Amino acid sequence: MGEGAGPGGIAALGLPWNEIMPNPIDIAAKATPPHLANRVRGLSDRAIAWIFVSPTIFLLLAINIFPLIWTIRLSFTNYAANKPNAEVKWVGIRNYTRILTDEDIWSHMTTTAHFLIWTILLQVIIGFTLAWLINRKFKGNDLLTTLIVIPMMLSPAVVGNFWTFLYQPQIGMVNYIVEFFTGIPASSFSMLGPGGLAPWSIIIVDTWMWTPFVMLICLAGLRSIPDYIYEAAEVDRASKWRQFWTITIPMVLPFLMLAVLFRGIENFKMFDMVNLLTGGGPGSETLLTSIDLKREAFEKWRTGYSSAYAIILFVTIFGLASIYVKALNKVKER
Amino acid sequence: MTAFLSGLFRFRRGPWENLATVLIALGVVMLMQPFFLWAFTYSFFVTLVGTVMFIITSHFPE
Amino acid sequence: MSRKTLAASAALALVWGVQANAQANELTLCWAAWDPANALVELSKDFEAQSGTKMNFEFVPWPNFADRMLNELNSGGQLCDLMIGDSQWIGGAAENGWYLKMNDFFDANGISMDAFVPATVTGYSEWPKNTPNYWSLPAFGDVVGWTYRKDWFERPEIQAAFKEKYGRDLTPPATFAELKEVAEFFQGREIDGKTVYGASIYTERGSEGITMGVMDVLYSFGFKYDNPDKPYDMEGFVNSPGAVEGLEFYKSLYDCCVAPGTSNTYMGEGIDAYKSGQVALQMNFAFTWPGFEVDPNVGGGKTGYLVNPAGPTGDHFAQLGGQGISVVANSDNIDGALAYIKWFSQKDVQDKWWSLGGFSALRAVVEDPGFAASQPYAQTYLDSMAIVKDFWAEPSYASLLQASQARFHDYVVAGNGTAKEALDGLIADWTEVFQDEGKL
Amino acid sequence: MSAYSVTEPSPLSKWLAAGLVVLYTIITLLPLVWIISTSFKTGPDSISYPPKVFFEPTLEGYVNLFSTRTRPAVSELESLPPPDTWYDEIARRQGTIIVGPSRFGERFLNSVIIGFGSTFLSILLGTMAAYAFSRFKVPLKDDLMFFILSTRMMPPIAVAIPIYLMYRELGLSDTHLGMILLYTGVNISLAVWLLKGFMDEIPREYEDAALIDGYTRFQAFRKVVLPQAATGIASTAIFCLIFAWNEYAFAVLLTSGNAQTAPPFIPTIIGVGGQDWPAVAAGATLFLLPVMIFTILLRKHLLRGITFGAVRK
Amino acid sequence: MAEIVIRNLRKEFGAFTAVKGSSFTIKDGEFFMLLGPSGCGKTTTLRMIAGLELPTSGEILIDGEDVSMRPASQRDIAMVFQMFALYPHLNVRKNIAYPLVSQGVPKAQVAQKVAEVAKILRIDHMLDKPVGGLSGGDRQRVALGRAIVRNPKAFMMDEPLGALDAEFREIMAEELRALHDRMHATTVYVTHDQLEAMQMGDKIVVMNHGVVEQFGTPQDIYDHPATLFVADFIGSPSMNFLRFEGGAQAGAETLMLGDLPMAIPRLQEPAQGALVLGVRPEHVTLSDAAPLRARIEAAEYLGTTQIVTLSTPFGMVKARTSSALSATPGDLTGLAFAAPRLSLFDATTGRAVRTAANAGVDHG
Repeated sequence: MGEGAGPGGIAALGLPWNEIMPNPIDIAAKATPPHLANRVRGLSDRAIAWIFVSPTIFLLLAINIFPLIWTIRLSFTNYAANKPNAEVKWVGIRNYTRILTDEDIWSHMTTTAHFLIWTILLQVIIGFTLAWLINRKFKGNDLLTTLIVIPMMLSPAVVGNFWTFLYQPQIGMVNYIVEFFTGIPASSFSMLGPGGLAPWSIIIVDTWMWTPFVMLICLAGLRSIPDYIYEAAEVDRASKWRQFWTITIPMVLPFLMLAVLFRGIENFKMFDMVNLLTGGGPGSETLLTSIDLKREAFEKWRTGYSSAYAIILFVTIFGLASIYVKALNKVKER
Repeated sequence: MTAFLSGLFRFRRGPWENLATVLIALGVVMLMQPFFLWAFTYSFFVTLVGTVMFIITSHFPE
Repeated sequence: MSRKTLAASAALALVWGVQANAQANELTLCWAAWDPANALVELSKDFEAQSGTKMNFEFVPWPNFADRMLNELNSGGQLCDLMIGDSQWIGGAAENGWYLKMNDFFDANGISMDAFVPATVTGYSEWPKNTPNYWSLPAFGDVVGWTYRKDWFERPEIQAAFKEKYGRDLTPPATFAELKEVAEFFQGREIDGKTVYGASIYTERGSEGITMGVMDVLYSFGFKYDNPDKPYDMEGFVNSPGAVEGLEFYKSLYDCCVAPGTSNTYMGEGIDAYKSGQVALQMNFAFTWPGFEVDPNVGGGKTGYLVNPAGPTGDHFAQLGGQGISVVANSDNIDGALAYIKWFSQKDVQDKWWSLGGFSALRAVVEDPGFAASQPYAQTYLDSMAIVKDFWAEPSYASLLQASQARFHDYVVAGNGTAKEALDGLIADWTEVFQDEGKL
Repeated sequence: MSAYSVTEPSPLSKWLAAGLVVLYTIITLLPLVWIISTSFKTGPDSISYPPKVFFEPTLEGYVNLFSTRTRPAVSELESLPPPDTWYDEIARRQGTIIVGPSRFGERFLNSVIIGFGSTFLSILLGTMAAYAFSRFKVPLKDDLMFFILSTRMMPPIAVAIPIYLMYRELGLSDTHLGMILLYTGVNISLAVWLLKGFMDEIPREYEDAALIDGYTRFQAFRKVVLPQAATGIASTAIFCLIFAWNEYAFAVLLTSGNAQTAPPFIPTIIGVGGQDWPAVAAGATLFLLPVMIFTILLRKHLLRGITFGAVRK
Repeated sequence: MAEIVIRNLRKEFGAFTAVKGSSFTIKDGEFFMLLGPSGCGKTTTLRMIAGLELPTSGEILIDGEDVSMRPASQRDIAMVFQMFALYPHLNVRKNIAYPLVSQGVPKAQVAQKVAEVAKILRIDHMLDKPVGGLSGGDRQRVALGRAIVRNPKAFMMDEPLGALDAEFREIMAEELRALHDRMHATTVYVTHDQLEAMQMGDKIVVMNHGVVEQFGTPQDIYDHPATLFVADFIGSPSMNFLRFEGGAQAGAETLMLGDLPMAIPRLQEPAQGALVLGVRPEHVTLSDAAPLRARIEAAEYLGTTQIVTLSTPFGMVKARTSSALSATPGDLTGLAFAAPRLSLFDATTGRAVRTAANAGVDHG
């Protein structure tokens, strides 16, 4: 290392060293013989930054962006992947107008909205309540938290499949438990059958799986409120009720927002669990857009059309994601 | 309100971002509401505008 | 037998074996993951021993079978050399060049399609239908039929109760009207301390379940896919008064006589419902039958087998299942694959195939005098195969199937609209598909 | 009363809270318990009507999971010599004979290879990128970070078609490498975000000291930063693994014989005649075990992972 | 405004006893300091007065009313926390208004009160700002505003200046005192900084290890520390201790420090055995003629004064002298003490021996 070349040396000159020299290492390199400089410098920071970042960027370009652009291009054509020899025609925005005026797809969107609203609502209410209870820090809360989050770690596909079994009225568990507690005969209703229960069945499974997620985020939010804030409110003569509504809730709100957006995005593209649980039935009562899209793309092979469909979903999710990142940064600032 | 407007005219990030956020949210609601087909039809356009606006305006100065 | 086998293997080694060895001495066979596939693995050990070819198997579970395999074929993948693909795929496979056309190979090796049960040849091998263009060798014959609880039917107290109620003896139903009567009779009945139900029928939404079930009934009620004289002309055929009646019948059967919650039933759920003693009657493909014979609960003579009942006008059809075995055009071991097919087409191999639980379509096997007695279900299988019809096998069959899945499920299970509306809607959907395809 | 303070809930409310949470835990674990108990049932017990709560446990499900069996005719079965292993005996009891191993082991191994492979790659690339984002001036840093995270939100189906076509061209379809790259592409965003958070918390002074001591940037990264970020790396790895372990949509579309993972396989285990629920349950149980162990190990880091590192500990 | 009486207050956290039976009285309108090193129990005492912790035993009376077991919200006190404890999601106005709104005060009145308080604290221009971006001093003012807006019976302040940097601390200390002088609100103030306590407090309680060591005015405590701990803790540099063996009867006015006679305030009780003579540095004069010999070890220049460190047969002694006086290390000199200002401690108990000087001082 060259004499007086480190930050201390520059500071001794009375100069703001970072202004004139971006990096002490560069200085070190300049002040030392070349062979030594190489040892110290290795590569310039800029080069290292590029070497470190570029594989990630490259991978993302290859796996995410390039296919996305391809999808956008296909969405303006009538391409069908199962007919490699057919002529590919440019159809302008016809695919988009066809989708956006299709009443069936509109009703699938409504189905999706129903699923979204209820799962989010239930997960937020149950998740927050659980977090609030666990935050009482009773003995063993750590163990219980760990147990509660297990459903979240399971494979949605395996879960969806197994729940069809649990929902079976004659041989499944759910109906018998209901019978045990309410006396309603197990065989008198069917969670996945007609009669309007099926949309609730998928909501129940999703809530079962993902409430722990919302709970964890709420717990993070609750734990981010320092004790002294509550002490201050106590001294300020706020009742417990008022403390809850004017302190706990507003301060957890950014975290809740995060949970809501993330679950919204995830459930908007929900595919595996519902596909294996109901396949969209009965009728089209649980046909979420992502299942519809998968069928258009990989069963009917209307590639161009389904690309447009995918882009519509993607833009929606991307929009939500940008709000999400904004919220995330806000939470980060806390 | 006036601060919001002047923020818009001076290309400040905050109000523009909020506007974009509102557009995105509006687009999502339009996409999924069960009442008007026309709203469903134009939802994509609204979301797209909101999203593009968000990307652009996040580069405005604070 | 062993001498024959030796001779055959020597011949094979001479004709293809050498070449196959020179290329890749391996073959991959793709099929659905189910009972018969396990039997085929067993059977193929003989082929491996004779030809020295190593057999690999790729079995995809039924719910993903079409997805996965059509994906593979579409993408020009080289995973499969041999494909036992669903009968519906033939159209697409032929038109998109996925399968190797077999006519020349059959001619060269003296394999005659007349040697196979005619329905299976039409169903599994021909495209366009009813023309001598063969894309596969019938491999596994299958058909929708019914099983019933013979042990329950034979109980005196149940027989008495039935006679009292309907004024006739409790016999296995021969018409759909009788079937519904029997199903209604059992619905909610207490047997051995358990409430049991009438029938298990196909209602699955996700893949092809409810279409298979509805079609199985509709054919016998006078449903036709299109005008025999004018292809793709569906008005008045798909929604003929008979078809409407048939669909209404299916819904009434669903409403009156199935176990609660069986709103998403296909092969597996049907098996579960039947084996667990929930239902007296069960609609299912014949491939499930060997399983019932050895089941601790319903095996050992407790189960009877029924040909699909006849319709009100005496029309009598059943929905075809099953598959032919084809050679994937993209395979890098076509010769090896053809060798396998040649081996598979032999009488003694087919005999063994049947004995292992594979439903042979070779007439020499099924028309053998001893065949009917070889298994309790053998005669039923044989009778059923004589009356089969199949769903569209068009290249766009998936779109057609999805439309029928949605329409049927929406009417039968979700209870929306009327049968006429459902069938009218189906014509509209199908017309759109054919228009997109340029066939209308 | 002696330990009273405003922020300390009263014992009564603690008991009440504990009671409610225990109740929820029991309810939420019931389906899980049912799955595990089903894996120890026999086929008929698993679909018994009405369902059985008490049953005689058997390893049938596990034997069926790991074997392929055929069912010979009863006469042939009776002519066979008695079974010589315990699993043969279990198979024989069901009227079947084992003809070979099943594909489950293979699929499980695929899950392990692909899961751990993509996790390793995600961490490798993620640490590097996170370090660069944390320490250097990268042009358009915020945009890149946003871009990286937004890719995570992408619905798989939006890119599935081109990826499918692309993989077909490149021969990556149904290969381990293809799946590893794909999952890495999805996971890397989480890895970068999480790891950047961890690295931001490591004081720069350590590295500066190392640089002054004559280390190169790269050495400083390897010998100073990496060891300090170890817990962060561990928790990130676990989150990446859980995703790759459970992923279904891409696995269904892009894999079959060679590189298929367990999630698309387990739901469709078909026994001899119908869905073999005990085997499915056994598969689900075995598949769940690693994740359950990890859940217990990583419980301290759960919060960071699910908020993309926004929450500090 | 109110008088606060503490009687035998005790607080245990499990096996650890944080406060061991304190008693003192805070008079109405007093600016009262709780002083001591960290962990001495002063904050716990304050939190018990505020109602944030409940005592294990003992009594707290506010305005004659026993409130020991009531929660904070029923005590009508206000508190300023060390970290200010502002509500981060509310702006300045809402933070200040919070206690009023909590009590259901009508809106118009809230607005008026907030404006009033903001004016007093000179934060009226930033009422609509979020609290997140404020400087430490402004946060402190907001916290104060929130405390005074309600006219509580008493203020609790838990090291309110602790989070500020040195410069701000000075300014805020003056402001706080000025505010108190105007409002005359009973204030209990916790600090570990003895200068702050001396500068601001009307009365000081010095605590150590959960025990009240001394209770009195700043002057009393400085001049006549009741214990060795207080003597050492208060003052900078702290009091010099000359340790010796000896004894004297009640009424004695001199004491033998070794073989040197030393004038002291008249003893009111006998002292015997190991004793400590305490003398503040400013009461030490360097005089070549004095009999107590010492050698100059070091001199620390402080502007107008200097601190001279000397070694004596009884240990090191620091003297605060005029910096005009030259002090060369190594020189020998003599030391004289201002007799009326001397303290005498019993080295074994640590307590001050009662003399004419400290007779009026409460010994805790």
